[in-house]
Amino acid sequence: MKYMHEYRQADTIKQLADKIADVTSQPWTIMEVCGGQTNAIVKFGLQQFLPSHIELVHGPGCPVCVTPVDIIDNAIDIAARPNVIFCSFGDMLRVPGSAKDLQSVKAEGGDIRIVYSPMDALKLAQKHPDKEVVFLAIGFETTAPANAMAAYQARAKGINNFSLLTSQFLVPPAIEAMCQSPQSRIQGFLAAGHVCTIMGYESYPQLAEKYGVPIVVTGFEPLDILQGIFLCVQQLEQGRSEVENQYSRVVSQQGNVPAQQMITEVFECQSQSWRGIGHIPHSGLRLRETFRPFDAGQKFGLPDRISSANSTDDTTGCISGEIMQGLKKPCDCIHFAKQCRPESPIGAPMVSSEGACAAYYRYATFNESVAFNKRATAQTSEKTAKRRDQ
Amino acid sequence: MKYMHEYRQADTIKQLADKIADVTSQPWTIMEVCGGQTNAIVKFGLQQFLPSHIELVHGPGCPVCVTPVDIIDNAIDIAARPNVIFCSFGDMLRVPGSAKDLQSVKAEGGDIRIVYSPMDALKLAQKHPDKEVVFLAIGFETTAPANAMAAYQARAKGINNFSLLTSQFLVPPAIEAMCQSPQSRIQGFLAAGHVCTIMGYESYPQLAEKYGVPIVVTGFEPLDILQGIFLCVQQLEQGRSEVENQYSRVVSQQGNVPAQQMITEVFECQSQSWRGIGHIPHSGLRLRETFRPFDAGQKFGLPDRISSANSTDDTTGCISGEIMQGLKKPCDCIHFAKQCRPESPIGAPMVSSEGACAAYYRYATFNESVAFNKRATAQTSEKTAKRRDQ
Amino acid sequence: MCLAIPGKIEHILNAVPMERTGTVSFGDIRKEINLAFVPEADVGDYVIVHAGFAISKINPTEARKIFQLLANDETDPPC
Amino acid sequence: MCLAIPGKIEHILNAVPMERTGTVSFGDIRKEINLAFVPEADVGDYVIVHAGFAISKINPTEARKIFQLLANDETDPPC
Amino acid sequence: MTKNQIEINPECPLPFSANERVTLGHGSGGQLSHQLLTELIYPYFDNPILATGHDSALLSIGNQRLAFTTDSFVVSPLFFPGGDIGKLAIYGTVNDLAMSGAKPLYLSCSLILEEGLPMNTLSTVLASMSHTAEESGIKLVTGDTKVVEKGKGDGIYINTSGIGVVAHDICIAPQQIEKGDLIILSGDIGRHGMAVMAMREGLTFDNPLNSDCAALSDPIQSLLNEGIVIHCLRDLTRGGLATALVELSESAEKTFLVEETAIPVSDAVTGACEMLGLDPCYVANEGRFIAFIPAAQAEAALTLLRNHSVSATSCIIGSVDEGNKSQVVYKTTMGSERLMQRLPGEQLPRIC
Amino acid sequence: MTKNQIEINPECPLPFSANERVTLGHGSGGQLSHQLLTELIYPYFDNPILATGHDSALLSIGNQRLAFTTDSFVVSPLFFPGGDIGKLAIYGTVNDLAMSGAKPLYLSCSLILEEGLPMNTLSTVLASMSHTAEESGIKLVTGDTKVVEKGKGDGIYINTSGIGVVAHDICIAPQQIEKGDLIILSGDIGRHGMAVMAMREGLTFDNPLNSDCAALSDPIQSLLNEGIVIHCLRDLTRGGLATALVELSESAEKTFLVEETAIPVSDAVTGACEMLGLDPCYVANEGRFIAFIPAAQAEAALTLLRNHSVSATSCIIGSVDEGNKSQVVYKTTMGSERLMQRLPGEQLPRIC
Ligand code: SF4
Ligand code: SF4
Ligand SMILES: [Mg+2]
Ligand SMILES: [Mg+2]
Ligand SMILES: [Mg+2]
Ligand SMILES: [Mg+2]
Ligand SMILES: [Mg+2]
Ligand SMILES: [Mg+2]
Ligand SMILES: [Mg+2]
Ligand SMILES: [Mg+2]
Ligand SMILES: [Mg+2]
Ligand SMILES: [Mg+2]
Repeated sequence: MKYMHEYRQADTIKQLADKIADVTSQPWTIMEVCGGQTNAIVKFGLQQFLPSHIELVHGPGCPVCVTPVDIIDNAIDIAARPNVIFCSFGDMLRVPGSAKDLQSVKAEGGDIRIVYSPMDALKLAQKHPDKEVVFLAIGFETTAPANAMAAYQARAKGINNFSLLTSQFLVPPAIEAMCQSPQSRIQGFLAAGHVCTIMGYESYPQLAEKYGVPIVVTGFEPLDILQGIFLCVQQLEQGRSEVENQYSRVVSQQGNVPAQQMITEVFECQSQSWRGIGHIPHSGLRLRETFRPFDAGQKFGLPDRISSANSTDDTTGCISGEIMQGLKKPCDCIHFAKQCRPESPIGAPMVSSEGACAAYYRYATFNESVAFNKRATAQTSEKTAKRRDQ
Repeated sequence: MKYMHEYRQADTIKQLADKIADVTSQPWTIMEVCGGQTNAIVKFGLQQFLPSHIELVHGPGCPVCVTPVDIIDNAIDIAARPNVIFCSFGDMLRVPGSAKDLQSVKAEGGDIRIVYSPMDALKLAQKHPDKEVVFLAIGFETTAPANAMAAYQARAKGINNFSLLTSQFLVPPAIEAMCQSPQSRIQGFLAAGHVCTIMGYESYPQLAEKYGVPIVVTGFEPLDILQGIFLCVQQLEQGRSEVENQYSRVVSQQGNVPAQQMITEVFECQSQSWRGIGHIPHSGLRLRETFRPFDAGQKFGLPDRISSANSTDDTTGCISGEIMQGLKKPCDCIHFAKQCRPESPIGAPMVSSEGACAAYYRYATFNESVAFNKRATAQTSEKTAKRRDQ
Repeated sequence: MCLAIPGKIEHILNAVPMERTGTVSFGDIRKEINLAFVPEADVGDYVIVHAGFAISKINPTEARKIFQLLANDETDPPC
Repeated sequence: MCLAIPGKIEHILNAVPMERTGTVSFGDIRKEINLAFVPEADVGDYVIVHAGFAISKINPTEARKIFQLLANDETDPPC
Repeated sequence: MTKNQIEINPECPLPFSANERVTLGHGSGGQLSHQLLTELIYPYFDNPILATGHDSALLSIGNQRLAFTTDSFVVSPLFFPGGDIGKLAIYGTVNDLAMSGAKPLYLSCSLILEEGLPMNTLSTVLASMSHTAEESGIKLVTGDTKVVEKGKGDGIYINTSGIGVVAHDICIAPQQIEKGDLIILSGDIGRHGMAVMAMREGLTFDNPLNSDCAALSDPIQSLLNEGIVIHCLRDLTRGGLATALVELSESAEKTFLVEETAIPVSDAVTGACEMLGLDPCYVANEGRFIAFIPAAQAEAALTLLRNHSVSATSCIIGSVDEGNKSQVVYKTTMGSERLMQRLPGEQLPRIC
Repeated sequence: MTKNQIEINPECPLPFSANERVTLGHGSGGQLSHQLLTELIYPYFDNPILATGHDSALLSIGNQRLAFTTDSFVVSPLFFPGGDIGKLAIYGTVNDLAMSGAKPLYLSCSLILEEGLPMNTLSTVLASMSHTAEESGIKLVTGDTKVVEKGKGDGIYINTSGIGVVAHDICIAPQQIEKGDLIILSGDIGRHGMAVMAMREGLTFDNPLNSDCAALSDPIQSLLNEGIVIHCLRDLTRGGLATALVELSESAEKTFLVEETAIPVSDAVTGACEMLGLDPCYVANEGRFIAFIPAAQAEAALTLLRNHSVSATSCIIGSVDEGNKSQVVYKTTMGSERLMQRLPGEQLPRIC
């Protein structure tokens, strides 16, 4: 596929790996904010192309992971009602709420459908006028325009049996919160390319400057990520802390203006609770007054837990919050690969394929010290291994 | 079972068969009005105990058989609606409406439940307050009190999601209609014991007298039926036309007064169309004004076809009307056991086990002329066969 | 018409007149039956049951008559 | 964040601005995609698609840059 | 009625029409099932082994004679007095093998689970299957598990297929039925169907009415071991005694005579049937069979059968008449006679 | 990541709790299915034949070696590009027999029909089964049909069980896998799962994406006839290539090395997988297998396989490493390496 497979070729990957190795003189800790990048890093084994003293830590950029338990509980409450068709993106079904998950509501008879787009949920509402169709509108800035469009069209077409249960997050306030943390080990950021596709990156220079961190807007293909790392390391080595755009084929400085307008038309900013992390001011979106009839929480008379509750208190021992702030790794969690596994997650990051814990579990690298020395069929691995040992 | 098996013993049956043979000097044609009796006659092979010149003809006393197509069509209309639980006695599911039957509505997804009692339907309404529960209240006088009680309790308890689609018939007007028919061959009637259990038999003497026919209120066990026939033949042989009560262990002259009061409280008399037969004045019951909120036809805005349409025009060639008036036998129908069979009925009498056609099909006697002469294991059949040949 | 079978009242479950019910046994089986229309029937009585309702009490004296009649016939043949 | 992949606009199916949709091909497959947020993108253009919406047009010139950079590196090693 | 001779002449009156749909009646084991099989299914799989329409297929592989059978079990409720779906799934296949005179050896088990099924329920059913398989001397050697979405199943559906060896050289088949054979019924009828239906209808019993479900292989093996020349066997399942008799009379092209007085029916089954307007001869059984035995060996067969608790009340219910007319003549307690027919469609509780 | 060594140590972490329920994931063919089998089902049926966990049970009856297998088919939609549930039901069982090195002979077929199923649909599926059985050289010899109420099925569920003869004396089993064996994959992966999912998601294709469903017995018989010493075979069904590899590495207690570049995936499957966030290695196939062949015979095997259209693009995708560590090492196109895991639960389209 064009604009995809050319960014996954061994030769160019190797060239960039060489460039990174060449430019790196000391240990650096870099966070890729976005779960999509985490997934790519682990799936494609990109760490293996990096010098051993570059540490990647995985950020909170997975909406499945950061949606508060309270919202899951509201979703479960609504989805269990007899007259409701509850629509969600697939991964949300297995995220544990305080007592159970949406999957079990479905197993108990709730009508829960997996959709590919918010517009598919809206179509269901048109098709089933006798049912209340509720869409669990999770997402970052990338998904916000799509969610907004569903509400906008519902209002425009008078599809009043449709509503959104929103769980919308904004990335820059989260980056700032992490920068402010005294424990933070993060020396540079790969900013999420698709968030910036919508929002542009005009808000980043002040962050880079204020906290002295390089920020590189980065894409999702292996070559993108390695280039993002390269640019970031280059800045670090050179003592710079600027904003660079690795993903210029997709992202412009000002972002997607029509999409931003749609977000502004439908949503307004609010303080937002992030699962495992806590409240971050101005880091969420909620429906504007004019769109309240399409607010599922309001329609079903549910408490607006989103802004009231602080849901950091996970009693399960899940350390997802620390992982998503770059303070710990999945393997530091006592539950990892024991009680907590993709088929029986304790925390949300074990659910989504973008969650750091699931990514680590699924695409685990094997014990290199044993396996790398006794390869039988290896063809291209000698050079790579050599590179890695430099 | 007490009051049941003692009426099915070979010895007493034989005694009564002898008495009937002794009292019969010439051919007589007698109608058992009730489908339950038809079923018993065929199931137990009672014709074999009668002299060959006594002919039993089978009356219209099967509510499944006489419910007009229009009501089936209304039932189908309601049962197909998404928010309805439609309740019926079992046999009604396979009665052909003008285009299909309730069974196919069920197969297409209609929520249709078979119940044993109208009260079971009422319970379903209490259990599913978010659904409209509709009961197809078919029946003669026997079932009317039960149907009435369901409506009465629904009103008393405010169960407003419950309603009845009524198809209620009264027997005496039908008997009178048959007596008035110039083609009628019926010389005596076995009146339906369970109808009389409710209504008593005070209305019969005037019929017996006016049309010169003996009327014997008769039970349902083999011995009851044979005794009813005996009493009827005895009257015919003696030139009497009176009302006698064979079923005195259950039926009193005045009937069941509390049950009659319940009928009167809930229902009022109306002209009624009988499938295959046509309109008979004062031969039906409908909900009174005060119970109209529990009338399904009204609730669902259906045309009151019951009193407006004349649904005798069966274009299928089904002769059920003539059969139920004693003018023809099932085997006179060109469809019988060919296109029309219990698993694919053309007319209603092939559906209900009380319908004459189904009874004939299911409990068909084999070709006696062949089989009776070459019995191998017969033990008691010699005497019976001898008796039958007398 | 309509299927109705004899059963014996074993217990009264609800004595409220319009809601009167009881356990009725049929051979070896039992079912809760509405007794609102047979206020005179009590535990031990046999009733005829149709569509979940007892519609009549069975009169044992009347029930015996046919057998007495036939028994008499037996000892004294009619022909 | 969030899964988004490149595809090529094959047809415009609906040109009403707020309801703009088109057929987008991804390798060998095609799907109807909402184009309301990429009014500038037309048949033949590549777009990035997320949750059923095109969220950006791909700039081919920018896309080539990294390969040009690496090609230059190749001929002129940095060390 | 006796004057108007009824010739029931089934002449394929129902080619399935364009918009015809499957109904519950097509699964009743009666006439509609028969029609679905003979008119739709068999024509697609035209081979002589299938065409025998026997409980099991008889296969010759090398020098081995094997019996092979399959059944899916879809009972609701899953647990009923005297059994559960797991037991049925084992017994059903063991019995189909036994009815071919085979010794049951190996079983496959395929589960279709409905999303949301409590694991405890599954566990209980599996425990029951395990216990029943052991007790029946059959080994479960291969399996499969599928899960279907909520609302596309009914808790658990189980398929079992079974393989048995035929270690004797008697041919047990409808075609072996001969004039003069006596028909043995292995016990009272209707327990299984009424136990299940009574649960649904809220009937309670003085003495619990238990399903008759049981393995029938031991009594059959006894007959074979003692040299009884079994002409035919059939377990009575869906469609009941009547349907089994009618089917065999058709396959055998023989007239059977059956006596109502000889057919044992418990008081509980009688009562429940009268109440719901059903005929016990059409009610399902899961642990009863009929055997066609030459008259000379019938007493010996009865004695052997009565030694097994599962067939302790075996009795002769009729005989095979001469002539080639496929019919079952049923003589009532009162001495009258009529023909038995297949169950037409579904057996529904009736009220009027 | 390379610094924090991840030891994935499955230690029965999930005894089923009291109110646990069956989920769709338990039927995915992945980790949850595995767990259901090993922790709940196998313990109830503790016998060595079942415990081999092979595609078919291997039975010795008299002097005959037989393979016996069962599968239920619950696909929705019933018809999809390149196939239908009837085809799947034949191929699935034929293939499980073939994977044991058996020649497929006899089939049972048990239908669970949902009330309301159009007869035409049934008829079309039966015709497809009939045609497919004939083409695959297997005879349908026994069957069963049940009908369930509307809303308790999904049109048609089909169970087939199969019997085959094992006419050679090679032991084909995971335990035979040896260091140095090459792993042959019989064609491109992911077609079946994506053809079905694409229909549900409304994706259309330039070139129609057809299911790969096909009978695999002929190529396997060719290998056997030509004296290839097959160590192990496995058809790739639910859970895909990855799950099959992981399962075999566990049964064999061997390390496998697999090269992403060697695994053929069509453009259509790649595109659909990228769009829905799926990995082709976990997508279901219905006409693909992997074979473990001694390196010396691999070229000969490839040549034979490539003579059959169903395995015309067979290729070597990896090899068996030394050591007893059960793991599958996957080398990406870029040269990096990671471990393959089982599909955890259900494969859901993801968006973020
Ligand atoms: S492994 Fe599980 S419990 Fe531990 S941090 Fe990750 S999601 Fe939470
Ligand atoms: S046999 Fe059928 S068509 Fe003929 S009268 Fe009876 S019900 Fe009507
Ligand atoms: Mg059988
Ligand atoms: Mg079978
Ligand atoms: Mg069977
Ligand atoms: Mg399987
Ligand atoms: Mg269900
Ligand atoms: Mg397999
Ligand atoms: Mg299998
Ligand atoms: Mg299989
Ligand atoms: Mg069967
Ligand atoms: Mg369905």
